[in-house]
Amino acid sequence: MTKQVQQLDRVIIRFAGDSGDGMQLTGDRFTQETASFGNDLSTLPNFPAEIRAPAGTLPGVSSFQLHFADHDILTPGDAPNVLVAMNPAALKANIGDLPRGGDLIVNTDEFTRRNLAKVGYAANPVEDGSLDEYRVHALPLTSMTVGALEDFDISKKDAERAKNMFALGLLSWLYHRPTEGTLAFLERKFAKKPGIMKANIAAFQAGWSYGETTEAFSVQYEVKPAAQPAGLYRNITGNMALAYGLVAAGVRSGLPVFLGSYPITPASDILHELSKHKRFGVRTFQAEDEIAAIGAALGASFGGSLGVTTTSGPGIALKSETIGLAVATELPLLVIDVQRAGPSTGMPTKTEQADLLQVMYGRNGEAPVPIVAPQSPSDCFDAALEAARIAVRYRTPVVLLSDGYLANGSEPWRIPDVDTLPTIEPGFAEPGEEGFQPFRRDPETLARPWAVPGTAGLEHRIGGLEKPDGSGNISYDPDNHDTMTRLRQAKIDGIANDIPPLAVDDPSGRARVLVLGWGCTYGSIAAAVRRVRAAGGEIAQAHLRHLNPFPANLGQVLRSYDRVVVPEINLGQLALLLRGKYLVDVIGYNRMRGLPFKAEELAGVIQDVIDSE
Amino acid sequence: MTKQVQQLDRVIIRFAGDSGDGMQLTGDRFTQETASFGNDLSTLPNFPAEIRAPAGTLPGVSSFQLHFADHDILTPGDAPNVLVAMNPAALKANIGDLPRGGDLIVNTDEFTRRNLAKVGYAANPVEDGSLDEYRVHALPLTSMTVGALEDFDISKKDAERAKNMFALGLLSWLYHRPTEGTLAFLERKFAKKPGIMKANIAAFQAGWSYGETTEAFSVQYEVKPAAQPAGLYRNITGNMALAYGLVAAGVRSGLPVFLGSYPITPASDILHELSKHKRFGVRTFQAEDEIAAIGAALGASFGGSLGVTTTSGPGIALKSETIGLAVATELPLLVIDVQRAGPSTGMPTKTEQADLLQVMYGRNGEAPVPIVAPQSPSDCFDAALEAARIAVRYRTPVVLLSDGYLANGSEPWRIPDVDTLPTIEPGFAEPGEEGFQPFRRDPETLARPWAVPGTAGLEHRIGGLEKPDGSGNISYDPDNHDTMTRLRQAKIDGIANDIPPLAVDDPSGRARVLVLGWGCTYGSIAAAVRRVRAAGGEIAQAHLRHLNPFPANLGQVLRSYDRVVVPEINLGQLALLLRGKYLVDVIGYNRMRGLPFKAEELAGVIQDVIDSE
Amino acid sequence: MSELLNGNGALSLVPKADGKQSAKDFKTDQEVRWCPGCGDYAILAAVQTFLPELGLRRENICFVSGIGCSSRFPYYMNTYGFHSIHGRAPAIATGLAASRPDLSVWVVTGDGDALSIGGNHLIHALRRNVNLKILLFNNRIYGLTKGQYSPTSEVGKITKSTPMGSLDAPFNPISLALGAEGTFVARTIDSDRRHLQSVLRAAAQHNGTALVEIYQNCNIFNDGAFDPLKDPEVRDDVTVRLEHGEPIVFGREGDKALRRSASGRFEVVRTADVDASQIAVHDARDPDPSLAFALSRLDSPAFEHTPIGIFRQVERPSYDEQLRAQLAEAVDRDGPGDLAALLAGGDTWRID
Amino acid sequence: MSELLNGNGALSLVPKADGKQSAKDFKTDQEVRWCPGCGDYAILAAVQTFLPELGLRRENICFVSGIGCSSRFPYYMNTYGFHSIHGRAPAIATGLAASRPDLSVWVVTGDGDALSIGGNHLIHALRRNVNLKILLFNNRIYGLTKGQYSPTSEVGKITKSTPMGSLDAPFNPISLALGAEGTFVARTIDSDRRHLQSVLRAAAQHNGTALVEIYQNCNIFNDGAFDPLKDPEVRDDVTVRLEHGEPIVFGREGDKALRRSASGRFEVVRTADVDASQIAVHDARDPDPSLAFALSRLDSPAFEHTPIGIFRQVERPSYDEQLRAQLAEAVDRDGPGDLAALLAGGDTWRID
Ligand SMILES: Cc1ncc(C[n+]2csc(CCOP(=O)(O)OP(=O)(O)O)c2C)c(N)n1
Ligand SMILES: Cc1ncc(C[n+]2csc(CCOP(=O)(O)OP(=O)(O)O)c2C)c(N)n1
Ligand code: SF4
Ligand code: SF4
Ligand SMILES: [Mg+2]
Ligand SMILES: [Mg+2]
Repeated sequence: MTKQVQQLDRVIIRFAGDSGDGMQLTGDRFTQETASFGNDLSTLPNFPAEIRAPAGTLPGVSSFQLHFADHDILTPGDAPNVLVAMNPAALKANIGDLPRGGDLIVNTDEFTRRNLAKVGYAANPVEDGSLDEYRVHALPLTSMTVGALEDFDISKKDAERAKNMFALGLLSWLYHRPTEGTLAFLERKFAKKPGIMKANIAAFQAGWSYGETTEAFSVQYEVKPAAQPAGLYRNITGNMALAYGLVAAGVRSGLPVFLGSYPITPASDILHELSKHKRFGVRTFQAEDEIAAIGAALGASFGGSLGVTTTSGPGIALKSETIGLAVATELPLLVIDVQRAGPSTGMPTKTEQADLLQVMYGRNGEAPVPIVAPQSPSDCFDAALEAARIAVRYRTPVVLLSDGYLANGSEPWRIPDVDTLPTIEPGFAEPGEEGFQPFRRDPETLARPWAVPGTAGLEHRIGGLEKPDGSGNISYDPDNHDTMTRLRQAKIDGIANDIPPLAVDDPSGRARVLVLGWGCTYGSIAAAVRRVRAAGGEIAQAHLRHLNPFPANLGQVLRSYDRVVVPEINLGQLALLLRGKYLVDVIGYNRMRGLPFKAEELAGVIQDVIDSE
Repeated sequence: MTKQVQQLDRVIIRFAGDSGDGMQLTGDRFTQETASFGNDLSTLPNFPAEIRAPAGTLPGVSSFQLHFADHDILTPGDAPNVLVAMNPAALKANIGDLPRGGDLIVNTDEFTRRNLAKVGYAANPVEDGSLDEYRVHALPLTSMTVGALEDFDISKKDAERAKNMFALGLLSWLYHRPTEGTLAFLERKFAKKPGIMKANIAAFQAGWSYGETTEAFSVQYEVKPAAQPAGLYRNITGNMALAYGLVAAGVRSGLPVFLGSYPITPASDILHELSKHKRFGVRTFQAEDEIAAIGAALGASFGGSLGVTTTSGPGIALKSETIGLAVATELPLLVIDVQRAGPSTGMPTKTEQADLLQVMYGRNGEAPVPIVAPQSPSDCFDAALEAARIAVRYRTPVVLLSDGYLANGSEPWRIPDVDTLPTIEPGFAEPGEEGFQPFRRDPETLARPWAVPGTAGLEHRIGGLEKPDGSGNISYDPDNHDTMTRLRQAKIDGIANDIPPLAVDDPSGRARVLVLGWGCTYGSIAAAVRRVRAAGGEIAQAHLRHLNPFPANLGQVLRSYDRVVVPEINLGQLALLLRGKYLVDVIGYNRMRGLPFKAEELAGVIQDVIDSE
Repeated sequence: MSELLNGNGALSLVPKADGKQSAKDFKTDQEVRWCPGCGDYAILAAVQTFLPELGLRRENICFVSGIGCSSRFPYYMNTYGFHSIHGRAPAIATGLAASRPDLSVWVVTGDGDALSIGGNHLIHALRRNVNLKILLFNNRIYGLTKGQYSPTSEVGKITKSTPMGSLDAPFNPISLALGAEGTFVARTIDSDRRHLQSVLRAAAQHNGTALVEIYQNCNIFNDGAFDPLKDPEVRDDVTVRLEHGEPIVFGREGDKALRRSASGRFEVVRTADVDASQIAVHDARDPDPSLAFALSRLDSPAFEHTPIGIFRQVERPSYDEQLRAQLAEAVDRDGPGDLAALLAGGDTWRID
Repeated sequence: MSELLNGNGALSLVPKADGKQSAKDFKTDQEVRWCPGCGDYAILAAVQTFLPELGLRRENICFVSGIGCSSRFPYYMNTYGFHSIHGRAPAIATGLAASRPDLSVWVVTGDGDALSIGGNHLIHALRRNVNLKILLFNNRIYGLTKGQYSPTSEVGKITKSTPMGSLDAPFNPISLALGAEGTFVARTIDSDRRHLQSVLRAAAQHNGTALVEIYQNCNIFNDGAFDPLKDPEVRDDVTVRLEHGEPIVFGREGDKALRRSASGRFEVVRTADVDASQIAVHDARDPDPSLAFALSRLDSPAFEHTPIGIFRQVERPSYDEQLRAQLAEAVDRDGPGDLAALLAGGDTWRID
């Protein structure tokens, strides 16, 4: 049967099913196929906090959204064009997001009376006409899979489990995806269980063939590769990029990396990843708690390692006393906060940007720390290197603010040439200086010497008590304390001269409204800006990598626009800092839904501000 | 010998000596005598972090400054009129503060070659003319004391130890202080050591007689009692007033007080004091650490107690995760931060106001808490009651921000009539409500019900995970999270309607400059304002009790002045909040010397701003 | 004071229910969200079917937990409940128990929650002897965060965070609790409801802190961790059931026994080879915890002979009853607090 | 791996000093700021006079402390030093020791610092067996904060925070450390320099975490806490000196001894009344910590018979050497890390 092939410039697919249905894996594989095909893409996994919430229930629904296109894209997409719902719960939880006319693939085998009742469907929505506004493809995916695997010597349960591969095969056919990667992946993954391996491959191929042969699908789609800069690419999540950035920081500084960490969602994967890189001399230490984790990292820094600690918001709260100690002792330290929705335990698997003020101010006394934020999954790599650069150069703890969306989301990454990466100079104090002064500062950076144990003649003591500049002994002198407090602040403030000025994207130069963001909102904001511009609006965009100190030109940038819109997934934390520092009446746009902003939503907000001008 | 009697309106005395010399006790006794005489007064103890720093060294110097007057006064005074220096270290550490012409009493017995050398005096300053600009009374206090006690059956060491009582007797004579209180005190204190008791009394009387009989002092001074509102008075430190405020809050609410605390300077005395009040049903629990301390307090609150935790800045850092849990579970809790100089361990015995932003923002996620600050030692009583009122009424953790100066400083306190104290209504949820909803809010306060275990029919579960309003079950719904985050914020913001508007002291109504403060700076600011006004300047003054939320009229107040000066013992923390919220270009004045501001210094700052108008 | 202490311990002040209760009374409408097959289900059912036996008013029972799969427990109990933060449940429960003698307070925690981040609160609760019944669900893994090794994981464990194997020697929770002055220290297992409930019964009645370690299977991240103790083929051969006052004999046929060797150590002997008098008799009430400690060391990664049951159960006044006694004594001595008198205490003067 | 581990423990990788050292080499110009008469002085002097014996390069020695009077220690040692925050020294030192095998890392801490706020880090350091030598100055009081009771204060202690007496049973640091899987656990006393140094000597050479409890007099807030062990009249009668391989005999005339009773407990007997073969012989190397634990229980508030010396000293690979071995093994297996290869790993595609 020959099928019609329709060209699309972009597609958003959402796979949704039970936690046990393997939706994250399915999404990952489709993403890899898509990446290797050369589309630009962006992904959004969304899973419950429970390991395996009860089967068939709403809290148990797990989904994975993928946006891919023949041009560069910025977000995982606002709403799916295609929804794959593996059971009634997945349908119920996700159907609200599918626009009218969207494609809906449902696995009818799971639409049993019992499963429907579990999520409160009185009647079967596939049959009662309530889905009429969508293009419904009601398919018995499970039984087709089981049918296709009849001849395999595997249990019924294992056969049923392969239904996600059937679905993947079907979707791969539908969107013309290359399949070698997935076949190779299945071979690797099930290398030790050849029966299962073959069954999964067969299910995948059956799904593909089903698309090709059945009449259910009359159209096949094609999304051409995107024109992207030449280079070697891979798809990468934020946590992976961040971990690689840390390994790179170790290599480029010549410092051994020491990670002290206590597992916490959504930061744990950085620990997992780094624990694989012992070949790089990376030491990972799973501590008894967050305080021990940062303590060990700080101890390692004292010993001349690149000390790193990774956590999420609740862990930052626990680490705050030790961050203060790192400020007082002026040692390099990376503190990585993969933010999640709070307060308290909040919604561990959902994203938020509400730790900015915590990392800015959450310590006793005046204890300033630089703050750096990545703006996309792959950017976590560069942000980690930048944070390490600042930490080492200025002998200071630096906070890197990622979040759950960046951490688990992915995008294609052009793999950098290692030689082009920044080098980081530890600049250890040299042995033998007479009358060594552990707090004698470099006049340019105001940084103190980093004299590591083992260096003869530099024996010295540091600690959390106040000290006079120079000797570092204990001092309770009133004026000295004022001086030291200002010096510590001046050191951090001075970093503004060592970071690039804020770049503003204002193509026409005529925009009167600036939209300014930080962190994970970059993609949504940029996509919104495109929409506004496409509709003829003039809008300037800028995104902050450094939250403390701000780039030196920030005040001037803010003042050159009539209105400044600051979208944040919090109640206005950057807005407070901007208003407080520059007295500019920025307009916050704030929603805390545990999810990234939708481009459409932001475009509307921006347009409204432009229109109100 | 009859002596001339000179009338003074106010005097500032500083007692300074070795940590072992009993200067705090001497100062305390002089204060009590002065208080019972009816002067207004204010005190500033200043002691080293070490328990007994080595004798005779600069870090070992301990001092106590007392300001008393025949009119109401506000601060312990900028510079002493009289300095009592018990040894060379005390002289060296304090002489810089004594204005030319000031009275200086030195204990020459301690000015030995060895002691002089210890602090780097090449020659004896008492003899080399370097003290010529002061009125020096060089007295062999130790040997006079030992001489006076010759006939007593006590060791030489004990006799020498009584020298502080000799000094106290002398000063008491010099300033016409009543002595009964001190005699009674010594009887009580040494009740179990009658020999020592008698010796101390004899030393005290010898000091008095010495003043009366010797020619060394030709003038005696008199400072008349101050005209103060009628009532019963006592002298009280901030920590004591705070502890009493907590006991009172328990009595006035009918709630048993539960204090979970871990000792830390300068907060420990609240724990010590409360542990004495078991008769009031006050439970004190010395926990294994700060986290356990606040955890136990929160557990007690869950059980229907008034849960309280006391600490200083480093302890707040550790408690921050649990404060977030209290925000999420919406339980009443008092978190008392007696601030000290940071960052990190900093200068534990010195004061600072640099935890404001920590308590405001130092938690993951959006986790707002009300903040209340006392403005003088005795005001700690009222502030504690106010904090308890808010905590109970709004089911929220409340931070009470005291500091080391308020904690240890003292002033006369008119003891309130118990019946005039505010009552606090726990308003527990009543048993038997059908379908109890632990998160159904009071429409007026937005507070949730406080349903304590043991109440039949109200069994429910709370926790740190996000929940829908009403049921309090677990919810990951995106929109619900946005709603709940805003509700929690709105509840705290709404307290602005339940606190008095900010009162401004602007006698002429013509001032163009406002000086706005918070916390312990009240006395210094008010004294500075008096000076400015006395010199003909027009200046308005206001002081914030509530730091979060701000009083409803604050924006309007700020905007009605041309310039607003905000003096703070930090780098501008309130200033940031004011600028960020009201976009008013307030002028910060910031010094962090571990000490309260001097009135003169602030008067100069204020005058400069007025002049630049 | 000792009078005041008498009979004030444990449950004596907790009001009794009016009627008979059943397990259903303790179930909530919340969907239980553990993985199918998780050992937590069995423990939940055991607790729910056990509680009616205590006959306490439901509203006077509280479950406090930390964070972890196990710590979801309170949501499923129709009592008062507090799902707190990671590791802090003993601290929170301490405040609750120390201020409310009329409550039966239970702590539910995991091996990570109790022994990793919460280790300090646990050992201090034990030495203080607050009236808490701590159920430590030990699955030797971090379940909720998807499978990192825990402080009870065996050395060399390959997990997400230890791809080359974990390095740190695990805690033996029983040894740790005994070293921390615990007054009630026991171990049981999710799969043996009768045993589990017998231990709960004793724990509930204990005056002070009771630590109950419950071996719990996490079938997702550490499946089969306790299989030797569950496998009908071998379990009786390797499980040493401790009963106070009974000779310590085990093995399917009671064919193995413990004997004190000359050196003072316990050694496993064939029952048949020794005289009955030589077989060690378990004494959970021994004021000296040394023998209980020695028993705890029988446990080994290979499960050659794993003791379960109550290792130690001794009397020591609980923190909360002593605190109560101090409050009462203060009132006895000086009368109840009088606020006006307090405020007007110290040196005062009057201005008219 | 076992090869790699051999000889890599303890001090074998710490460079040796070129010349002879003296105590003076370890003194700083900082004024020592303890109260006159404080036991800390004696410990400082003992450490400073002991270190030259090790003959390590001074710059390869680090002292890490928490907060407390005792924790001021590093300021007075002319080595590298880190006066950190309350309770966290073991954590900080763990990072240092785990990343720097060429350092000799010492932790100085107090009973509050180590056992109250820092309890969790302490027990985890012990089970991990990181190369740390922890000197716990136990004065049974919070010195720096002016005298509140501590987790080692005896029950009923009247302090500023417990005017009616403290309620919680204290920890026995030795029992706790043994329950936490410590490999080297010892006790000594400030006033007996020879004994103190003999314990330091063994601790310094130990591969892994060594916990040395040092009874220390705080003459300001808890004066005389250990007087029975110091008073020349009685000390020999109540101090039980443990020596590995030696029969446990004590008393001025060696007139008392320890015997294992039939029940397995230690009992104090008159040496004259028993046969030499019945006297227990101390075995610090016993892999089973049970006997060491039983010895730790001899201690009592009344100091009737207080053991000092090395309770336990066994071999177990240290955390840091194992970590090093894993790093080396990873390189051995797959070669040193290649950043370009790492970044280009996984599924890649090229765009031209
Ligand atoms: C402060 C903090 N740190 C870390 C976490 C992440 N976390 C949640 S549960 C858990 C460990 C769970 O292990 P365990 O206590 O054994 O419980 P289980 O899930 O196995 O029942 C961790 C590390 C957290 N929620 N909060
Ligand atoms: C986070 C924190 N909490 C509390 C304190 C106050 N504090 C300092 S030392 C100390 C206890 C000291 O006792 P110990 O460890 O026994 O040392 P010692 O002074 O007796 O040598 C306390 C509670 C602090 N500095 N930091
Ligand atoms: S992850 Fe393990 S412990 Fe957690 S619910 Fe699943 S089976 Fe149970
Ligand atoms: S307070 Fe005690 S421990 Fe601290 S220095 Fe003084 S005597 Fe030593
Ligand atoms: Mg577990
Ligand atoms: Mg101590």
